[in-house]
Amino acid sequence: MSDPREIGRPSGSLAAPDGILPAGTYEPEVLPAGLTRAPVGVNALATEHLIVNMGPQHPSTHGVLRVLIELDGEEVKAGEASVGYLHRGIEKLAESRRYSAVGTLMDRGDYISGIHNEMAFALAAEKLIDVEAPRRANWLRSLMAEINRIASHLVWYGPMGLDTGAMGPFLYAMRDREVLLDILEDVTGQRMMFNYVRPGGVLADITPAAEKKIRVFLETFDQYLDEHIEILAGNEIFQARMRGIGVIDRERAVGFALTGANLRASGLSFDVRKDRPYAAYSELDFSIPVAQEGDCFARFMVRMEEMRQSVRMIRQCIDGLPEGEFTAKVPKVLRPPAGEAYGAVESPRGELGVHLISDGSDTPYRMRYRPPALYALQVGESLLPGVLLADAVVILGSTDIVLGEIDR
Amino acid sequence: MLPDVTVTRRILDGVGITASVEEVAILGVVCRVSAEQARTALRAFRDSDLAFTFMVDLFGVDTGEAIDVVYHLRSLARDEELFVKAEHAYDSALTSVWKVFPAAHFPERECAELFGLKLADHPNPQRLLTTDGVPPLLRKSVRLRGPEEVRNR
Amino acid sequence: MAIDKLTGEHSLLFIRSEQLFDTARRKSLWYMAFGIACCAIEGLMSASGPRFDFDRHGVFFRASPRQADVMIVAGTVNLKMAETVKMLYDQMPEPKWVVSMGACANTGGPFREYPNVVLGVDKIVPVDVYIPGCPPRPEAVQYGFLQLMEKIKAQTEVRLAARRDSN
Amino acid sequence: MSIVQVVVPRVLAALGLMLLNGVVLIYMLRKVLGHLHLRLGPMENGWHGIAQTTFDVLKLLTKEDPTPKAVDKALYFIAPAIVFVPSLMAYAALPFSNSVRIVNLELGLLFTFAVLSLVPLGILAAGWSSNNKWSLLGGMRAVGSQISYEVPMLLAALPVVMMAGSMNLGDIVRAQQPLWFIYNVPAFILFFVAGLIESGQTPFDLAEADSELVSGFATEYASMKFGLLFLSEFSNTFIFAALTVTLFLGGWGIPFVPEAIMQPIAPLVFMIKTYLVIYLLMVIRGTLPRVRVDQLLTLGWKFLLPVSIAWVMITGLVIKLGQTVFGGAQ
Repeated sequence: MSDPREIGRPSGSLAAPDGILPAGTYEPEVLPAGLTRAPVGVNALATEHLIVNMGPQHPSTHGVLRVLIELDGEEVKAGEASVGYLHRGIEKLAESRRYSAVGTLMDRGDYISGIHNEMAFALAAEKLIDVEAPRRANWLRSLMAEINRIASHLVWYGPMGLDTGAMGPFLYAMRDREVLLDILEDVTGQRMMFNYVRPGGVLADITPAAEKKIRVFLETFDQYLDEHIEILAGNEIFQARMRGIGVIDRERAVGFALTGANLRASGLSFDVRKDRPYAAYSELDFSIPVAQEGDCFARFMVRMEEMRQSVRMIRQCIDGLPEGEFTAKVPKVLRPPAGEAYGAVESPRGELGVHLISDGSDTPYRMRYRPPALYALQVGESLLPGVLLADAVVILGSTDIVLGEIDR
Repeated sequence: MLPDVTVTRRILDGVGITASVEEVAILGVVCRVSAEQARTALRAFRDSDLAFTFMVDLFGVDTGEAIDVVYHLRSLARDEELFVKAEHAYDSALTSVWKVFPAAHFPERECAELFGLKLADHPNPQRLLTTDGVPPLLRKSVRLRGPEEVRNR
Repeated sequence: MAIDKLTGEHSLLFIRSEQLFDTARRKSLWYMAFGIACCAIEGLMSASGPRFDFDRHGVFFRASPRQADVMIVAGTVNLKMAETVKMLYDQMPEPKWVVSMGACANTGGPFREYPNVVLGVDKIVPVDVYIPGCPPRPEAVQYGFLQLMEKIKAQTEVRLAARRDSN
Repeated sequence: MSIVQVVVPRVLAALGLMLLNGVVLIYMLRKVLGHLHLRLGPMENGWHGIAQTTFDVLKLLTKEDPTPKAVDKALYFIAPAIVFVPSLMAYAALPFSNSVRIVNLELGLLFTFAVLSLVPLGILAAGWSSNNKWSLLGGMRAVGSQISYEVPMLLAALPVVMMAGSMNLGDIVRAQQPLWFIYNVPAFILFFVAGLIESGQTPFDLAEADSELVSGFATEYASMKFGLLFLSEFSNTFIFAALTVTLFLGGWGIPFVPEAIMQPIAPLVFMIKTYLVIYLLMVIRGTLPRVRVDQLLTLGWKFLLPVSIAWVMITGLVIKLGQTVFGGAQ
């Protein structure tokens, strides 16, 4: 057994080798979805399978996911995710909103990481209207995005503890998250729905108070992060619950279009921030944590390590924030020429893309929101057969799904 | 970032599909195939030297005359991206590509449901997001609620 | 008749004992852990976190609707969800209250134009307290709970008024 | 007549003690967990929220008590009682001091174990009769872990019985003067782990695993029936802690303090020790994650059972050797 704190570290032998590509393609004969119900008219000797309905109101479905689980005793025989309990038409509504107002809808998509959602839309819109955000705006975007990423990972980390039965981590995570939300509130004016990143730049400059808070946060968080890792990953029971559970091999990860930390935990180091740099990421020094195991524990450690990298980036951003304008000159009502653009960001859940189609009017003709968690959910669903009920909860938790994003 | 247009066209020719492949400004290389040939084309792209093994996204667009189903492919080996568009008539069948790209499972269900297409060859051809009786919401012909209805709720 | 006068709905005995029980009810509001959307992060997760700590008021979460007194509807209710919300409300034992949290649950919020969204949760279940905001801050949720406590407290006045009317 | 005079006050005393314990323990749990989690716990109702549990109980008493349509009515009604009564009975043999106890049973230890082993029966009844799949799973888990851990727990207590030479809990306490039996560390650890599982404490609270089974066997229970299940859970915790204190931590005694001085304060000492053990349990509850059901069973059958049997043999051997070598007239 390797030291838990070493998994996911970007240094050493675990760093992504060059030959990272999967050997073959993942081509299942049957999709592991859909319930194969137990035969009706069971004879007395045969056991009958129990079909339980996990959700939409269940403590550990992370929102309003519903999973139909077929159980043989404690063992999951099949699982089928049923989504749509939060479908509220963000894509459709965007077609009736002006470009400057779509950000409000995007925030409410993946509600834990609003900055990233707005940024994906702003990037796509900027490509359409051919405007570049000023350098300071780019740095501010990166700064806010990384703060938001830590806040989002903390909302994943806490419930991850709850899923395995530990209550403490959740509340410790909430403590740190409040500090981050304070910073975000100081700059953007809201705790969750920021509408901060606009096409052409950002809404407001950073305030001196926020800067001070960020520095205080940077001083304390490194130690807190070590504690967070220690309290769960250093626990024997937690390791026994996570190691070797829900292994996603590379073929499956690619076949199911997994992105983000889930993909990187399976040994592939695709990261939008490195491979398609946006905002200020081409100027920042950071590394991409990669793990080879592909199990729940690897996903856990990769995310924890990502937080450490985010802290690094926040430090660079706050120290090297360039002078200048925080928004480019863009007209109040945007009327991009007809065309298509795809903008993607690395949200805490993976590649969050916005495919924007314009017909020359002041509202998008079609906006497609690529939900990384939808693809993660499919993998989670495909991993369910054969595990125990308690593992099913852990697997779904470890893929970090947010239902607002899956259903849109 | 952008795959070579001639190579892309040659891959399609190899499986007997004549399709338009062009480089669109801003977006990238877009390849238009017919609805029937979409699955063959996708399989060809996946197994070709370009190795488009990663389906980033699948979604529909209501162009006013038909539904364009867009497959957004990525080649991790060569770091290239390709958009494949297949035009489907309204209420026609959307042939599933989940055997080629397992990731297409949910997005296909969603696309078929929200644009009023039928699913063919799909392991679980049910609605994904809405309940029975909800119209295909993303079609342009389905209107949003008007201000009157919203105000006098 | 005499018994009814002593212990019936308008008797002082009934009203005063109910007052005692109302005190207990308002000081021990267990809410159901049932988050729908964004508001759940603020209203259920942050609110139970160290900074806001609803536990101070005896507001505590239970996972099962059978043991809950309050349902916080935290998020957009759509046609698919509506059935579940109604079912959960029906499963809660009386007396029960509903807090509609955030613009979406109140009126449909920014998504009200979408035909799949229910225009406010009060179309499905009776709502006691509406909390505005998108999302409301945890303080707002706390204030909403205090208002709910006031509302329960005011029950005694209502009963006394009914007693006066009947006499 | 006289038997009524003897029995009724004692049953009432046990009942009162149990209810009081439940109320105090729930308050304590919320406070301890609160402070452990950087919060304060109940604060507003009464001084530092001290009246919180009273309000909770009052509220539960007046809640509607719905009977779901598809439940097995008889079992559904009787199950909380089956859970509640054994944990009430288990108070009978606990020695609070040399004289303060409900009954002086020669086989007190055996009686307590026997009575406590009825609790999972009630939990299974609750889980089965609720006609809820989560409840059923919870009930099954409770019985599964109970069966696996009943034996190791008894075996872990046996070394103490051998050292004290009695199953009377009072005698066991007296035998721990001046040295507490905790020096038999393996037996203590085995007993503690098995007891954690028996009383359904976190890392092993599989029967009502919040994140997996909603509320486990109690999912369909509302109002005071739920209150009873909740109370008896805390009462079981208390009994387990009290047993730990009696068997390993010297019961009411303090080393080298003569009986005469101990006599008036003995119950207080006993309660303080018990609450300290409960505090430890609560800290564990607030920190550790939960094990999986197969890991629990593996731990029970493949580790705890053989080790506890081995330890009984070793302890017996050492005692016998000691008697032979030193020729003690023990």
